[in-house]
Amino acid sequence: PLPWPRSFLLKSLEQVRKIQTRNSELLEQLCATYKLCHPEELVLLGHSLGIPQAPLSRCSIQALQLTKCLSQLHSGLFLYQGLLQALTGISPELAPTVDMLQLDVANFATTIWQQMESLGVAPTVQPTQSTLPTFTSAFQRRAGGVLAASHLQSFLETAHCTLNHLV
Amino acid sequence: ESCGHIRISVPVVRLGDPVIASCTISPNCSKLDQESQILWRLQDGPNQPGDRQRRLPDGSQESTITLPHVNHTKAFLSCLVPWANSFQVLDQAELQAGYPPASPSNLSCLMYLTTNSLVCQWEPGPETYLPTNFTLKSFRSRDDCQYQKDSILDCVPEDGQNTCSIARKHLILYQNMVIWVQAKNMLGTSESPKLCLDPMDVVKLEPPVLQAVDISPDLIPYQPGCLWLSWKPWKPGEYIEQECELRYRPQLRRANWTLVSHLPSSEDQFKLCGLHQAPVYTLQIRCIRSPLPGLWSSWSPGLHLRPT
Amino acid sequence: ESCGHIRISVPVVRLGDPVIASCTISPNCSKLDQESQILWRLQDGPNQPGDRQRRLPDGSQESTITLPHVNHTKAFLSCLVPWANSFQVLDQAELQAGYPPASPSNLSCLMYLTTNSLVCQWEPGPETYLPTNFTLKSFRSRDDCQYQKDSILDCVPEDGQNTCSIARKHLILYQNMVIWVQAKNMLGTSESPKLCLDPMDVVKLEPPVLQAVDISPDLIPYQPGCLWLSWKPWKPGEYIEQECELRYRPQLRRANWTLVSHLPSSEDQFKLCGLHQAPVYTLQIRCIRSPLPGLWSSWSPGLHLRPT
Repeated sequence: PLPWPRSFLLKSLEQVRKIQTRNSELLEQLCATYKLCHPEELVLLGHSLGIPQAPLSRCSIQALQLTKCLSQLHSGLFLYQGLLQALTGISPELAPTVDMLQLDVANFATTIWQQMESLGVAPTVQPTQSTLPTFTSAFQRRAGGVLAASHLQSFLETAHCTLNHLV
Repeated sequence: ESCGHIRISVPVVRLGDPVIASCTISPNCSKLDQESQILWRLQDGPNQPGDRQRRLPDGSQESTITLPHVNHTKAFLSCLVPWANSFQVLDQAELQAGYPPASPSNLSCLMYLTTNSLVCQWEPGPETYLPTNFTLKSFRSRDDCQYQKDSILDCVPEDGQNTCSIARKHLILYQNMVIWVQAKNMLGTSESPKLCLDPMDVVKLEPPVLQAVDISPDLIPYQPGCLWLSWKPWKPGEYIEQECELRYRPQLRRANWTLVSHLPSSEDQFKLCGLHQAPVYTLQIRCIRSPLPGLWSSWSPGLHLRPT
Repeated sequence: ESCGHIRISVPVVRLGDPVIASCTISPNCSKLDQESQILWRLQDGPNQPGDRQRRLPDGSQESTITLPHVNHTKAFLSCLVPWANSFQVLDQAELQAGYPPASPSNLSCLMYLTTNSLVCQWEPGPETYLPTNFTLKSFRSRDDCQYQKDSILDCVPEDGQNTCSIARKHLILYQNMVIWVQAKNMLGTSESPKLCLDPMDVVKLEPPVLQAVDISPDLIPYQPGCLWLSWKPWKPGEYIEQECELRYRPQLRRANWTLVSHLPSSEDQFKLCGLHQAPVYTLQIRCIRSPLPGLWSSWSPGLHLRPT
């Protein structure tokens, strides 16, 4: 498959860094405000709430498949944009960070989608959001947010490695 | 369905009061070892067991804990269980502590003719540590403010401000209105004493502009130690009948003011003589609505003049 | 039913253009002497008769006047009749004159990372003397800005401002968008040339903070005429890969800058030597997004240091 153009790689790397910076701000705020500082302590809750984790298997350096990696990147970003939706309305203090994060994630998904279109590998129809977990308490919504943000952070870590490897 | 659920006696308590919380783990929470000890964590404090843990008839485990004195104004209480070599947070409750609002005090209002609004301010009283809403309430009354003629108007101050501005369209000038402040939070409600006032009786009047008048010698024979002054009432309040006061003193250390009272609010040529104590005198004027009730304006800025 | 009625050819004309107006007095206007001469008055000018007055088939009287050159940007034209020993104004029309808007020029935009908004400004062009609305229009496009992907967004500036701020939620970063300004008044519409830009390519970058680094002599052997510097990228833009430039000069009259290019955006210990011309040197740094396109930040404030 066609190699990814350098400007796409550089822009994507910048977007990854931008989202990582804001995402760690969000995790810090969730820790400072709600004392939810250890995502590993919420694994059980995550299972019961059904918080999904987006796969990036086709982007790992060892098993890199460019086209499939692009579509995994796009679907993952699309999923996290939806999951972050769960965080809106948690508190006025968090809202600005969450809103900006969602926009940055959505814009990065657009960059990926446009690249897929340029390479002629974009599906004809944009993906639709799968059913998102529902939260029955403020705590569940906060815990869901911490899990979504920490999954997003590791998702971005992998993406950063791949993009760095390719640039 | 999530495994654990916290219930608290009261989510908002007075600072220092106790709180009792219970955390229940449902039996159908498959992933958990049903016999595990339920632990509690306040904020990011140590994990500590509850006062008592028991199995309920339906098979669920329930731990109860009493926090004798809540001294965080805002804190998160988590319920955990050991899991693998870490812990799992099952639920988290938000605790708030503070005080019910004291009665707001020193309520006072001024009518501003420039903005045509009645601005009231008050002292909120001691910190309550809880989100507390202040509302300036008012209704139109008859002369003695004994009974309510209109519906109550709520004036909600901007965030955190202890002042509120009632717009002209909500005011009926020359009629008495009853005004007070209500403070409300999760622990209670309080009200300030009620004011009974007509907005026009609390007009914030500005002083006239005091000016020296040059009297040409050929008009009036020269007289040493005299000054001629003129003043006009402040434009926005010129329809208000006022009475004014002039004060003057020589520019000397520890000089006292001399007061001239019951002056009209407009004067083209006011003669002041007997000013021999110093080369320069400082003069100021202020006015008050009169004979109708009103508030003194501030003194005008000092005018420094050389008597003849 | 009012007695007189004015009709104008065009209520808004170009300055200097003519205007034709007619005033008709209906026959059933009882109080008026049907034969009276209809008069005209522009603003508070003299009453003057029309060019022509005639009786219409339905019995009403019609006077017509041509104002050859309207040179008031805003004026009132009244239609009167003599009455008793005065005049009666029967109707009045508002006349406006000015110019159609020229194309707004020098449209430029900057993306502010602190407010997360794209702020564009432009020059409105010469005064039109008419209420003129400026609207900043934009739509998302693909790489070459040839065709429109989204609906057009209208950004309406605050009154009289020639700048408008597009909020983050309306922006798709890293995608090209087409931006232009439209000016519209009663006499016409004009548009600025279109810009095609990705907001991230016009980020308003701030320079790093340049600092001196104290190097303890036992760590690094003493070297005369040297300085150690450190800098970190501006926090809001730290995710942007940048390249920086340092300039320095001795504090002497007419000293020239020396430039050090292609520096990284973050440096803990940067050694600068050969500084023997003066006891104190002034240093500044600026950065630009690189290798992706961007704009130079301003120079950092001057740092005045004493070389070893």
